[in-house]
Amino acid sequence: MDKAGLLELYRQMQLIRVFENKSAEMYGKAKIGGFLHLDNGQEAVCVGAVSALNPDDDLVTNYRDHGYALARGISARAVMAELFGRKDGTTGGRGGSMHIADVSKRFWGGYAIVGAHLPLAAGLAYAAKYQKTGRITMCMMGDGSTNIGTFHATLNWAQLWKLPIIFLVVNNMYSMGTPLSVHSSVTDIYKKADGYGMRGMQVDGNDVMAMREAVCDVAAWVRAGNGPVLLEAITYRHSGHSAVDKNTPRPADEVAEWKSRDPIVQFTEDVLFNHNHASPADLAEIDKKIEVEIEDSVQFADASPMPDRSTLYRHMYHSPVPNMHIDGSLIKPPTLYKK
Amino acid sequence: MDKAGLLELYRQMQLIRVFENKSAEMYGKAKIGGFLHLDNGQEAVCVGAVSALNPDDDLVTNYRDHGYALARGISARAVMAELFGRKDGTTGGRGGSMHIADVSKRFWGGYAIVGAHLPLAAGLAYAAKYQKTGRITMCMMGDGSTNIGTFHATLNWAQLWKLPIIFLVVNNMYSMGTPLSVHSSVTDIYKKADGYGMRGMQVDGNDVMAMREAVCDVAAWVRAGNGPVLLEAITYRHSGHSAVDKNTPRPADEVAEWKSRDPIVQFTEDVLFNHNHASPADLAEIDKKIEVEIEDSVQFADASPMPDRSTLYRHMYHSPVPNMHIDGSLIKPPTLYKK
Amino acid sequence: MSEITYAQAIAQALREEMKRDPNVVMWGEDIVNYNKGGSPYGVYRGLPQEFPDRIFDTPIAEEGIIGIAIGAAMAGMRPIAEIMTVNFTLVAWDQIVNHAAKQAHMFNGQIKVPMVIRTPNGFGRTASTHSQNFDAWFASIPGIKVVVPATPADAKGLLKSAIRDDDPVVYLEHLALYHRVKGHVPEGEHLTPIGVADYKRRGKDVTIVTWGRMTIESLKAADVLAKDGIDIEIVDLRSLRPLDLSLALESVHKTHRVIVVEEGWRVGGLGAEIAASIQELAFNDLDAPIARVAGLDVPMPYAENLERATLPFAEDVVAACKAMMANQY
Amino acid sequence: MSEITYAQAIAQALREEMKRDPNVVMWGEDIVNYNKGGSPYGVYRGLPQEFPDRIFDTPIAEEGIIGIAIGAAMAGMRPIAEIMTVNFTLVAWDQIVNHAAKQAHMFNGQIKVPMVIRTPNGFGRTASTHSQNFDAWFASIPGIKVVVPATPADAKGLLKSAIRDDDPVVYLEHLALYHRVKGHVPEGEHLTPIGVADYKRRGKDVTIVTWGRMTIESLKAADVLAKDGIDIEIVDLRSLRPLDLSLALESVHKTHRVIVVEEGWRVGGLGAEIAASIQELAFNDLDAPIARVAGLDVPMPYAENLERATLPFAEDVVAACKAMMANQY
Ligand SMILES: Cc1ncc(C[n+]2csc(CCOP(=O)(O)OP(=O)(O)O)c2C)c(N)n1
Ligand SMILES: Cc1ncc(C[n+]2csc(CCOP(=O)(O)OP(=O)(O)O)c2C)c(N)n1
Ligand SMILES: [Mg+2]
Ligand SMILES: [Mg+2]
Repeated sequence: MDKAGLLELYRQMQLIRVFENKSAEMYGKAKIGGFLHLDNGQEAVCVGAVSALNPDDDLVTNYRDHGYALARGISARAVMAELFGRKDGTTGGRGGSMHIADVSKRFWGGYAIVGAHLPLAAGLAYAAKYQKTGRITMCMMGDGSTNIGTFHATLNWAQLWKLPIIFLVVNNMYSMGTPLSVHSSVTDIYKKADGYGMRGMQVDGNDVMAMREAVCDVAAWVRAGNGPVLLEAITYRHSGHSAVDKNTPRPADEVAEWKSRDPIVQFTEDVLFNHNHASPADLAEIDKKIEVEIEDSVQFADASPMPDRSTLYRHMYHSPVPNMHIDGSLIKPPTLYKK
Repeated sequence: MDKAGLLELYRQMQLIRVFENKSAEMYGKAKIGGFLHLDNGQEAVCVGAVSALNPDDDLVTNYRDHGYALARGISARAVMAELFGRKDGTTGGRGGSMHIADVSKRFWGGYAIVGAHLPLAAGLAYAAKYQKTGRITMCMMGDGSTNIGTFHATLNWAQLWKLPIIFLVVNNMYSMGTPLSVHSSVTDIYKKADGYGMRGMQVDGNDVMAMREAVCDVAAWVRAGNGPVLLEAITYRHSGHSAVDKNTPRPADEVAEWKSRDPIVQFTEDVLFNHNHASPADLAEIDKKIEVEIEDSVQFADASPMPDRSTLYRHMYHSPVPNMHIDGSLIKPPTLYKK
Repeated sequence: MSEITYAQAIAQALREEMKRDPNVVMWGEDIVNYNKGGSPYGVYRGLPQEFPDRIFDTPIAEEGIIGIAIGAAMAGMRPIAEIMTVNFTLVAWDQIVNHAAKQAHMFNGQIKVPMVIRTPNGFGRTASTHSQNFDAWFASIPGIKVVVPATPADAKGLLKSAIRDDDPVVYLEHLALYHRVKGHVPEGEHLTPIGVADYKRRGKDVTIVTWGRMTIESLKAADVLAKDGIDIEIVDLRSLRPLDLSLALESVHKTHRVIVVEEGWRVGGLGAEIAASIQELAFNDLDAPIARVAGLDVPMPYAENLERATLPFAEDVVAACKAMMANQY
Repeated sequence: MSEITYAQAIAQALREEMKRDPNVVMWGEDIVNYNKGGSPYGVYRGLPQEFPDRIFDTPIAEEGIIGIAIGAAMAGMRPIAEIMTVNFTLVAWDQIVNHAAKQAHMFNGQIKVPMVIRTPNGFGRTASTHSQNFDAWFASIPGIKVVVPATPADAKGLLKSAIRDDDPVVYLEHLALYHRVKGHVPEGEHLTPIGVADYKRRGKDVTIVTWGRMTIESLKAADVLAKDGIDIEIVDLRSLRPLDLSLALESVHKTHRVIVVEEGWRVGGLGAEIAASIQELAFNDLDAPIARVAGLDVPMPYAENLERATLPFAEDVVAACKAMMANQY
């Protein structure tokens, strides 16, 4: 990979990091509501995985979705405006943090019901196969999402029909506050592939180069028609499950160890500096642009209006129908007949 | 095993066979309604498995339940009366063929929603563990039931909590009309245990001795606190999925091959006769008693009254409540206030 | 134009739409290999052979049947997800409520889910987990559409409309109607609009608001009642969401009496919604309280007599109409 | 007797019942290890430490949480299955409808399922899949009981009754009430009977029939309306199944006007059932059509203004009461 490519990986990871720090800050200021699940510590997974695919491959993710969205090239402005619940957000303020989507980029959205997006992703993969588009699907989920029924139903099916899909499990060792070994009988998640006769693989999710390579590898395999793959990326989130989780007890040495393996620092030192691909000055320049971009995104989001009340029912249905009982009353309410 | 024991295995298998033939006949006469799933060809699984357990171990099964019920010692009378939908049936005509139960025998019933009884069975196993009763649970299902979400949720959980339970998959190679390889990515079902780090095992379900031995083996292991086991019994049903299925195409040689491996004939010849455990006369005597028992069960069922209309709401709730809105109106309907 | 069955009407719609649009595919349990094929009930015999690459048997996993159809629909296909009986939709309830129904709105119109969930209501000595009716629940989910044909003509016309609709449509068939109800069905292009009710009988004494199998039972009741000089008007809603009450309101303005007839449980049934809406919109038209005929609120027993007692039939409609005509308020 | 919160009242009931009966166990997602423990919302801090062998974190698998509780209950335990929010019950919908609810009746009384499903209703900028209310669906399921406390006293009393009840009870809490609503709660043995409604305010002009959070909102509305000389009576149903309409009927006999107030979707809401039943049972008492205040029939948007617009609050009750008093029929 050339210098520009490497710097782009850096830029994306750093963008995600700074974006997440800013959104945490905005959450503290009550500019953002509901749940806010940050990607801090997991940037290498997002960037490594997404960069390894074609830009028109289909992406589907769980609610921890900002990182993938930014890596796919959705603007910080649009994501931040969505977090603010504004008109110019990715879904016009409808979905919020957990449901970032830009279908023009084949980023089909974040999903908030654990495991429920897996069949949807398999459906996209089926369509690609049926329509012979050559696209593959990548479906992201957490370790905690591998115990629910839809996981099983989807993996069996995907393997049966040899669907072109990568199931990417981001194993950050916790499902909210529940440690991996408390929620899953098998703690090497990639081994769950065995129950489906599926190819399984594990990768260091804090190493962006390894991550990228692994996805390149399995993507080629999947694209060649070999069927699905279960890819497990081992990583760790630096903060709580969501912005309201400040207290889940995690062993201090565990946290320290993982922070010492910060994916951005690691990449910077082990790859960029060590092999003289970039200088601190190169990065400082990038960092500065990112700061500007993120500040701008906040201003953009703040300036964006609330969605108009009159749009509340818009898009609930695409095909119009007569006499739509759309808002609990009739569109053409009959006159009240009086005797 | 002594002669009496062996003859008892024979008696139970033959009882099931004759019972099933009779119920098919009664279905043809419209004495029985709804669905009727027969155990013909699978008698060795029922008898081998149930006989290997303690009489107070917990049993939970899918809707193909007559064989297990009879093997557990529920009378042919009570089962037949249930098929007839009568007051003296196992559930007083409430459940019919798919829901035979006798809780006094810790036979917790047949369940008709595929896979949905698995968590219930795990719950019974959890209670046994919590209450330290020493009981284990055996939960029966078909090959087609291993692809649905509850299978996954339950097996992971059972392994995590090391629940005392045997998941017995009766692999008869078809899920209704859908062949195994069309519905399951892994066709050696016991290998699905790998995805849970669970012990898995396969056994010839047409060999009642092997079946019994396998269940004895895993039951001891489970009872010793080692956690659950996934046991796959390979077998074949002689007739269609249910009494209305007369036409699912199955390869003629496949059917012939399996019929030639009839579990009762096999046991009779290979074990009873070959090793001189019993003579044809011994069996003829048993057969005669069974004929009488089954004829009697039909007469009993036919004589049993329909459940009384007045019992319709009975047992819908165990704890009484005031003002019960039990039948769509109030138990103590208020007077209609007139102005 | 000869008469065909309700099942044949469904088959006609499927065949025509599959021929018209290669993006229409269909999957479900045991619709190809079981028994004689063409659904477990032989609704569309031969169709799987005609479209071998587009009609599939699936694993038993309703969450997959529906969820994978949602995903395929998002990508521009028009999948038909068949659920063997409506009871099994419960296994996929989250997929229906939280996904099929939410995609278009939550993603602000970026996503379309043009799919059909075909599944039969019904009963037949199959006991409590296999003899349910969730019409009311489906009808209360914002984001989906729900249609329930009662006649072969509507079965065909609504299915064709449902397949072409850009929204997820739940299409509720009925085991009791498949092979027993016959009627004239226009050949070829015949589209029944979604969201438009239909008079199935004109009359002057009592308005019956109903749908699905109970439309057929109400028609039987009408014949009996006519002999007693009671002339009922039957409004077949056909669509439950959107819910077109305009004909019901027009009718009650004439008859001043309404009975809502439904197959499912009474408590929380859609009959309640209809009664609540009518009393609100046509309060002064009513000469009597709106009555409801419905299934009894109890798990369905297997026994023949108890099953019969639990379900509503024509005789219950007759009794309710007579009671209403006899009462003074 | 000091005031405690709704959450504290729940904790009190749990602690007392777990002390009383060793068969009471509880499991759910992230109720032990997450954040500061004692449920994700800190409802019962410290309790998992008090009963380490009886309160467990589970995998994310609602079908297991509820299904395994059903099985344990069948064997004589009294499990409490906690579902993090009511939205996730959809994943286990089959277990609730086809299993918890059917066991006792279908097996002819041989099986008991003495379990409690505890789960909060609620919202809070969590968008459409996380801000739903299924009260009406729960209430329509024969075989389960459904309670929805509005006050700390009822929260404690109904939970204790639910745990001791021999039937499956769905106990619906509310995120918006946990730490915000306070009230006097009798210490120790305090049982609120299941299936008995309660007047939360006496008045003469309009009868409000409601439950849960909307009881609290209605009480706020009452204060506002009182200033305008409108005196409302508030019937808090407390139980949705069995549904005790006796107080509502008694009240309408006095006021002749009814408004049903609920948080969930209007179409097919329980308000419809209540309105349909009241017009049937007290037709001649009514001076005006029964009105309904409810959530709007649309997937819940995340944006603050749209979320607010979609949900019913005190102001909506006020507006509905004023409109009803102003209208002539
Ligand atoms: C069906 C369902 N149950 C519960 C939840 C609540 N919930 C949201 S995220 C989460 C933990 C998921 O953990 P994991 O899959 O490991 O992903 P991570 O957050 O670690 O990225 C839970 C329990 C939910 N959203 N959906
Ligand atoms: C959730 C659900 N989906 C579909 C069905 C319909 N159904 C009943 S039995 C069956 C096949 C089950 O096959 P298998 O598990 O192999 O058991 P077998 O009948 O062969 O003993 C199907 C599809 C059902 N009862 N429940
Ligand atoms: Mg995780
Ligand atoms: Mg099978």
